[in-house]
Amino acid sequence: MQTDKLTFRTENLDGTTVVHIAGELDLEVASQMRATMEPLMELGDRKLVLNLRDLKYIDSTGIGILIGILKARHAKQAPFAVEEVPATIRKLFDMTGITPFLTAAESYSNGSPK
Amino acid sequence: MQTDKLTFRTENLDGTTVVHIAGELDLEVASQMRATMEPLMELGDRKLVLNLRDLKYIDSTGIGILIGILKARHAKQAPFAVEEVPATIRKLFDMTGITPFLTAAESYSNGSPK
Amino acid sequence: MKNDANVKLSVPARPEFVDLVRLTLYGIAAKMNFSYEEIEDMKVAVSEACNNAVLHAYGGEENGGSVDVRFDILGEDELRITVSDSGESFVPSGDLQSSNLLGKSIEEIQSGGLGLYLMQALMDSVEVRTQQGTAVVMSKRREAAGKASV
Amino acid sequence: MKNDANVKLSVPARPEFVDLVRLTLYGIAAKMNFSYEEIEDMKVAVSEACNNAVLHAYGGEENGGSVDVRFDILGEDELRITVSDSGESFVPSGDLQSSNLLGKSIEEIQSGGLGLYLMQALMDSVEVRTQQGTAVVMSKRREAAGKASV
Ligand SMILES: Nc1ncnc2c1ncn2[C@@H]1O[C@H](COP(=O)(O)OP(=O)(O)O)[C@@H](O)[C@H]1O
Ligand SMILES: Nc1ncnc2c1ncn2[C@@H]1O[C@H](COP(=O)(O)OP(=O)(O)O)[C@@H](O)[C@H]1O
Repeated sequence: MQTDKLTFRTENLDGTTVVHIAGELDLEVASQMRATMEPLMELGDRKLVLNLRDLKYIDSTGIGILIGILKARHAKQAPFAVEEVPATIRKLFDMTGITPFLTAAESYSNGSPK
Repeated sequence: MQTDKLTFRTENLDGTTVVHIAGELDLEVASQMRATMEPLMELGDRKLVLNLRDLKYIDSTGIGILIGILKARHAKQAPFAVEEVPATIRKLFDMTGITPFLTAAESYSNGSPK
Repeated sequence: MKNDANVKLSVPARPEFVDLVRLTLYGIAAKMNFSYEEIEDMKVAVSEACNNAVLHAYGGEENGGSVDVRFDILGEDELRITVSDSGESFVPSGDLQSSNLLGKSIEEIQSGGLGLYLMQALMDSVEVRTQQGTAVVMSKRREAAGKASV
Repeated sequence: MKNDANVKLSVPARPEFVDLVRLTLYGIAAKMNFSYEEIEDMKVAVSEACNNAVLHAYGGEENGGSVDVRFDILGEDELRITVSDSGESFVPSGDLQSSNLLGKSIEEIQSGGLGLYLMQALMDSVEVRTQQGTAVVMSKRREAAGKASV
């Protein structure tokens, strides 16, 4: 099995954890994604940001994981955002209706490095 | 049908015609290759060089076309060479035994532009 | 493509083979000159159908079941894709629209249930046939093709 | 790959579909972590078998025949590929070695006749079965796999 299908790089900034996700987020790597995010979701006093610039593919499996994170962070009253969403993925976020739940927070991290 | 599978760029230098072949040379594009080469093979007073730097794939169909060109040029006593052969393609040339027929001429065009 | 043609691909009903279906779809759709965006749409739709076969058809067990995908190239511009399994059948809900998140509060939204909705949003047509397993038949025409004939 | 698994691909016996077989092969071999060079070798071998089915099995006519390719993933390291057609059979010549150009003069060499020779040179094993058409069964093990077990 290929090991480089989905890769994570975590950056700890002042009060914010940015997770750069690269590759394809599909059913095959769903449990890998959940396992990586689980401990980070617990940190209620830090802002959690997913940088999706290098995400090439997502489907409803991946969107379901994002919904799970959204709800967990909401329950904790802890900030969560996505940033640098590629156009094809943005389209799926819009279609499914997840965009409004992500945008409020997203605007706040617009100044992130390109 | 994709139109960019195999592309040709012809360069006319002093006494030499260099044809840069890019893409995949397989059964699907064999007749396209033959049609492109036919008129150039006729020019017995010019050296004919195929630059294979951007050739990604070749199989026995393509090697068969090269043998055809080799024999036609030999019959005309007209010079023919290939240059910048990628390693994977070189391996197939060596296996099939076409290399010695191409190398004599090839050395002569080593100084060609990169 | 000169004539109508079809390509058939059968893979084990396991998560790690769904991307192979996407790759083959890519190869066919690129051959037909579908645009990048159209290809991405089809990739997601087809993956959703395959995911469903992997997750739901065979009870989530790795029991040797397969997912069969048939690509029908219809004329110059239309691709029809049939994803079938021979697992458990189901009765598709009529109301797919309500499965998206639009207009819901964060307390109401749930992960899951978006697959069939997305297939319908991304393809021109989607039909679910359930008899001896499930077959999802979906098709898409090239946009540029439609435009050219105006 | 956890278990043995197989993938089946069927394409029309037409030249423009052979690269689709290469693409699917690439997807499977990359999943199995074959090296770039090994994948290139297999691409050529499989294409030669497909070319033969396209050119020879159905008399070169586009009569709706298909080329069926079966990929068997055997354990972690071995890929067995079977390319079959249901066209005319043939009796493979025993002496493939003489089909290459080595040691010949330019007057002696001919284009053609290199396909089976290349399959054998590029794969670990090749077997030709002829009954109701032709089936070429070829297999390759990952080199790194062999090395690791030393
Ligand atoms: N191929 C299938 N075999 C059996 N049941 C299926 C199949 N496809 C879909 N279903 C059923 O339809 C439901 C809705 O599917 P879908 O909209 O894709 O969302 P999800 O898969 O996230 O539940 C599934 O939960 C499942 O019960
Ligand atoms: N699938 C096939 N069906 C019928 N005949 C075949 C098939 N494969 C090979 N052959 C026969 O074997 C011969 C040798 O094949 P090969 O070594 O690949 O060279 P080439 O295809 O260039 O002739 C072919 O010319 C053909 O007569």
